[in-house]
Amino acid sequence: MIALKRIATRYASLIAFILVVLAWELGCDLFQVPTFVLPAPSAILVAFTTLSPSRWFEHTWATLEVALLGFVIATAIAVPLAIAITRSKLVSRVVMPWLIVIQSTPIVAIAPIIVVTLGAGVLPRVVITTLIAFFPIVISTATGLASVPAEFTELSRSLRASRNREYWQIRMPYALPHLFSALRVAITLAIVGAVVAEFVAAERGLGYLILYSTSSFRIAVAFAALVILVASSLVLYGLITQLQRRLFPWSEHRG
Amino acid sequence: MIALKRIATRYASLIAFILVVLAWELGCDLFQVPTFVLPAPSAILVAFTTLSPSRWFEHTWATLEVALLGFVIATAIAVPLAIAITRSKLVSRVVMPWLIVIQSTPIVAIAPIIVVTLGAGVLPRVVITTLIAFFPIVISTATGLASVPAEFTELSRSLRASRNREYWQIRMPYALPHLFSALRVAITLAIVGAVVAEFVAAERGLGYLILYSTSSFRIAVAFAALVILVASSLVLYGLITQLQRRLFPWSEHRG
Amino acid sequence: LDAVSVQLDWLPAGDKAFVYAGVAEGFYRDAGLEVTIRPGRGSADAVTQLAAGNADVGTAGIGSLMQAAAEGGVPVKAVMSIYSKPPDAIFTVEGSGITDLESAVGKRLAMPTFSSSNALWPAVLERNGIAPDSIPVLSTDPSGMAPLLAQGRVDMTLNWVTKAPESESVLAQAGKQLEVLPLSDFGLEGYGFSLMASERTIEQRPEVLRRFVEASRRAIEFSSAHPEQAAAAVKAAVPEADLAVLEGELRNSLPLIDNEISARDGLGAFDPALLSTTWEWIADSMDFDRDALDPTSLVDTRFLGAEQ
Amino acid sequence: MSADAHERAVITLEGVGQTFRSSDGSPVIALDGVDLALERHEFVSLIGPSGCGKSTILRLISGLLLPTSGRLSIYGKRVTEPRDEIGMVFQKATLLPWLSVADNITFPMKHKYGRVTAEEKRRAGELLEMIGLKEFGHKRPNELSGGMQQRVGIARSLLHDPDILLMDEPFSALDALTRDEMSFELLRIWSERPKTVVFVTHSIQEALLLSDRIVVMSARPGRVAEIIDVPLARPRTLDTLSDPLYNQLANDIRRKVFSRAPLEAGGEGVRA
Amino acid sequence: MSADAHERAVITLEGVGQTFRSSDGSPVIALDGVDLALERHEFVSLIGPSGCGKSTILRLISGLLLPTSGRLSIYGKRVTEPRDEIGMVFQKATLLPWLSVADNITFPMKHKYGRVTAEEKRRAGELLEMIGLKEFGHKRPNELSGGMQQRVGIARSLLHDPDILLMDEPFSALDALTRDEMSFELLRIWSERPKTVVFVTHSIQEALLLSDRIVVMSARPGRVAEIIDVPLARPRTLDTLSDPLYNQLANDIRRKVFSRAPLEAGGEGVRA
Ligand SMILES: Nc1ncnc2c1ncn2[C@@H]1O[C@H](COP(=O)(O)OP(=O)(O)OP(=O)(O)O)[C@@H](O)[C@H]1O
Ligand SMILES: Nc1ncnc2c1ncn2[C@@H]1O[C@H](COP(=O)(O)OP(=O)(O)OP(=O)(O)O)[C@@H](O)[C@H]1O
Ligand SMILES: O=[N+]([O-])[O-]
Ligand SMILES: [Mg+2]
Ligand SMILES: [Mg+2]
Repeated sequence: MIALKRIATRYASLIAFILVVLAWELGCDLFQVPTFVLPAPSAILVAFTTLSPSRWFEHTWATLEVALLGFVIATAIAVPLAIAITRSKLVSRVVMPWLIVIQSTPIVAIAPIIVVTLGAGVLPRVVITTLIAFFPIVISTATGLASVPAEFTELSRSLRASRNREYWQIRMPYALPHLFSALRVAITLAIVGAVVAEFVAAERGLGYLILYSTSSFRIAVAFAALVILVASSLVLYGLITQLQRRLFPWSEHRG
Repeated sequence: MIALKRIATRYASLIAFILVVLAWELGCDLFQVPTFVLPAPSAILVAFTTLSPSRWFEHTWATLEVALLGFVIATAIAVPLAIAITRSKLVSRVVMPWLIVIQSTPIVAIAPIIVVTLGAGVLPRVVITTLIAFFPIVISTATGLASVPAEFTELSRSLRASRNREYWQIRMPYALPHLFSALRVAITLAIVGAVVAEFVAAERGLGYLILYSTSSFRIAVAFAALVILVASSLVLYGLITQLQRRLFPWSEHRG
Repeated sequence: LDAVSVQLDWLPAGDKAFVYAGVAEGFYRDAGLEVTIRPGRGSADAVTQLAAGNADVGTAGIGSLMQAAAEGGVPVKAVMSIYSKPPDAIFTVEGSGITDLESAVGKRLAMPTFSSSNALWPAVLERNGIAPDSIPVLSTDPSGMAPLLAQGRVDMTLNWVTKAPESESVLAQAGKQLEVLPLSDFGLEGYGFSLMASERTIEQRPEVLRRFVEASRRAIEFSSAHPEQAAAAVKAAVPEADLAVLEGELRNSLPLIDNEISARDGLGAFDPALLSTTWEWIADSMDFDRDALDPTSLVDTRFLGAEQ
Repeated sequence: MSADAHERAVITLEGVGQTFRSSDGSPVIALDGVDLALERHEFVSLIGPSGCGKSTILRLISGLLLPTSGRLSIYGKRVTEPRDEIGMVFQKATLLPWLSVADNITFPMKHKYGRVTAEEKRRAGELLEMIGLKEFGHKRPNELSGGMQQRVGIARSLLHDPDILLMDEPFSALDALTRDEMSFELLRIWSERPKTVVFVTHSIQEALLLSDRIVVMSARPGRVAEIIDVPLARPRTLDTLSDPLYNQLANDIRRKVFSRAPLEAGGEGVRA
Repeated sequence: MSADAHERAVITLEGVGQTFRSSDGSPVIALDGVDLALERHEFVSLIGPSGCGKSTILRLISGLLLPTSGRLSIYGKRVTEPRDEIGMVFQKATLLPWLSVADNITFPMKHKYGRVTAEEKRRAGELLEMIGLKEFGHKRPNELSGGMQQRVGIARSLLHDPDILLMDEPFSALDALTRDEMSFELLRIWSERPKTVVFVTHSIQEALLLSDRIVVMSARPGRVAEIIDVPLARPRTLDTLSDPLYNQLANDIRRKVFSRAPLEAGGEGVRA
């Protein structure tokens, strides 16, 4: 019994996954859900064969390239920004409102500007992805940086360390759990961002494929693309968790 | 000089705002930026007059209603979920992948399903908003809950308190800065979510207005709607910060 | 009054003015109908909403219905044609030197990422003996197209003639003049914008549907006779709309409704031959087998009334 | 210890060992074969070098940690989790920064039972007075000095009048005078409401003044080196401190403790 | 103090006061008119009741806190921010949980100069040995006992051989033996590389063994009650502990300290 329970725990997510897929398949069958509303898993599986593997790869890579670039740039911008904001009240006062402005601007609303100014290459899509992904990193990291116990910052001050070192050697390590939780949020946002960007301007990519397929009633293909998208998200999310575990084992649970 | 500097610091964000608007106006003038690319602030101001105040209010309230409902529901779901995830490895294993699945599913891709299943009222829009806003709350809160120093959880265990009390009296207060930083992210996401929902299905609201205006190339009206949207975001963001300051003054900077 | 919900294929605009005019002028009320209008997000969306039973009747391009049928079928039928000519057109600026497809070779074209026009484009080129890749194409958000043209970033856009007024106003701001080249000039034929109904409506409320179709026909005739009033009806329901643009859109759509074909067959009719041609264009451009379906099975003209 | 004593025992450790697996993979043997039996309402002190496992023993008794070998039981029942009747003063004060000092003192009731009675609030006020922080009830822990925080921790452990009280160097941050006051207060409370106390200290005099028995531990791996009975009469008062027996005992223990140490010194540390 | 002494002073406090504004709005007067002048390479101890402002004085000297009244200067210069030549042992150990013990010790160099030289690493090894934690260099702070953590904090402050050393109850969590060892080590280091030391302790004996002068403080608001010269010969060794003068001084100071206290006791706390 205990052994069984242990196996159940270890493979819980797999078991849950299988159960959901089964319920989905049976539900579609039982309630005769039409394919144009929700295709059954088997129909989605079949849909994978409608495109050649190399074409799937092409779409997937087009999206992942943008998502990863956007994610990296978002991180590269957000972390220094979070530092600047926690370091200076003035910067925080001036910059924060604009960050909120950017964050609460629906990208699709400014699509014409982006397309007209940045052209049609990979650039506008990366910009859109970056804009969508960066805000949670700024906020979480800033919160982590600001919640360092006073005793650690006093230690730093007593050593007359530069503020840079205070940030990199004390605040940053302390904020790491929060930075990483933000990175996990950001990677999923970057994927969604890349898809949204493809809605605005693209001729390939999973987002393009999804919209194209839905608009031509190939819902099963759209779902197949969605499956790849979601699987990529899960893998990247897992990679970030692994990275944290490897590089900063102490940052998973503090204390 | 010092007095001047103090004033500059206090009104920094206002000054920055005025400078940006001025630069924008002059830039549009100088570079002859056409209105259909980027309308000048003066053009946006004029655009406000194209609709009656009551119509503006109608659109604004339609969006805010959905955003606020979505935000509240997202919070009400996300916080217990974060607790469940930190409390049980099993729950975390089973639930987390699905949260990531939901989070990385581009809403536009499944919008037809949502609208088809939930009809055309306010419900599908609230659901979409909730789906967009809840994930960062789950992740940040879970991270905050998990980073409570061992000495505090030992205190709780030594008192044989129920796990509920451990969560509500120790972990939650400790995680508050992170919960609030997540709420700040979530409110902006809720606004964007409401707009996205209106892109998918709505007859009114600022998002609908933006879509309508951009698709008929009346960018200035779209920007006017955007201004209201962004201002609402800023106000709500500020309200959450104020709430935190009032209710939990110690949670702003720990230690 | 019988309640009828109408699913539009897109946001309120001049080309859909007749529905609003029908409400405002009381054509529907006179037919014993209480009509509610739902703006949509594209023909595919409208067809899906109808199929899912979220609306009783709707407007959409018949190409979408054909595609849906070819992909497995939806319980939706076209009950009345509105456009008997395709709306697709090339928009360019005066003086661009583009007057036909030959002179368009090597010029840059922007097209909306997700539009039914896109698939037709290569087929039109091929029929005119032009290699599809001889014209570089830029897919973009629809709202970016007119600005791109006005800025000279592209030389032409693929569009619907009904959308000309908006593009005109954008080009005017850049001091340019719009030139419209309908694709029908290059051999493109077929039905477009149509009135559709879900099979449930057809089966369960045929009488209501008949009255709706009849009232709609009157509304369309009214709108083509009184474009200003029809546009005003839209404006009354949708304050953010621009009256001049609405009227322009409506006027631009009239030749697609009122033409030699509708004169020949009568407004709303589906001529089986033209229906086949419509399907052949769709099938060729979307890589469907021409024999995959019988296009006449997608229309149900029983509701067109006495005139037919 | 007699079989009789063993029967009366409240807390028994039989061959208790604790090995930590450290982050670098190596095992750290903190305790090795510790045998100990504490009688009901006995006051026992633990002394021993830094790192010998005193805190670990308290954590084991409290049920926060389970021994990796041997058997630990309270009232004859094997300890598998924390128990209700235990009060604990941690080596670190661990006050909750978001609660006022007064709320920190009543926190155990709030946390255990969800509410604080008026009687408990009154008692918290008394304890605040006892620890000399009457005017500090509304302040936050981070506005207190180290010694003040430590005293709050003591008051917190006393509020719910536990049957077993585990105190880990509770007076280490206090000046001599406050330490004396707190010692006598502790003795008063203990005699008014008897409880079994395990008290960790580095001060032989403190251990002598307070305890019935003193457990002397040896350095890593921690073992019980010796158990010393304290034959000083109860109640112990200021007079005890000038009792020749008290001073003699202190010297004896000092000699024992220091004889096992590498450095030969003349007294309890610098306190010759 | 003579004018001469004042000239030689390294650290001078003139009428220094510190008032905290507490979260409930009320002011807490921690220090009030403190006058103090420390000479170059002098070893001075601060003793006084819990909460009298000892830690506050160290924080003021370190430049972490600026006095709300009066004037504090080091080498004649008013203190407005932390200075380079100061080493500090905090009352709480404040080790960085993500660094190993060895890295915590070299952290000041890493933090101040961005790098740790081989020589400093070697010295960290020596200090690890001195504090008796040779095998613990690779472990994390949370795997150490309270006393072990405290010793790491001491080692950390000694690594960069500061000119001024501020130590806040550095030995409070140590057993008598380790305390002795650490005291003599500190004296050795101080005589080899002279420095000005301000040492907070609750132990009169410790203060006597180590210091040139002892500053006795009175309770809130903290003031200097008395400054006592320690005429014991240097170097102080184990023999000092059995010097009759040492015991006599201890008794004298005890009497002075306790005479100002509400509770009359016979010795330094329970240590009669
Ligand atoms: N979580 C842990 N992981 C690894 N080793 C640990 C852990 N906790 C304690 N130890 C080790 O166990 C031993 C005993 O620690 P403990 O805290 O019980 O000592 P102590 O007697 O209380 O010392 P002190 O007087 O310094 O507080 C030490 O060697 C310590 O390094
Ligand atoms: N941040 C602060 N805010 C408000 N009051 C404070 C703060 N820090 C210290 N105090 C007050 O200042 C007084 C002196 O504190 P300090 O820590 O200097 O005492 P101490 O002599 O070091 O005591 P101990 O021996 O207990 O460590 C105390 O009354 C304390 O409550
Ligand atoms: O803000 N975060 O808790 O990540
Ligand atoms: Mg300990
Ligand atoms: Mg102190």
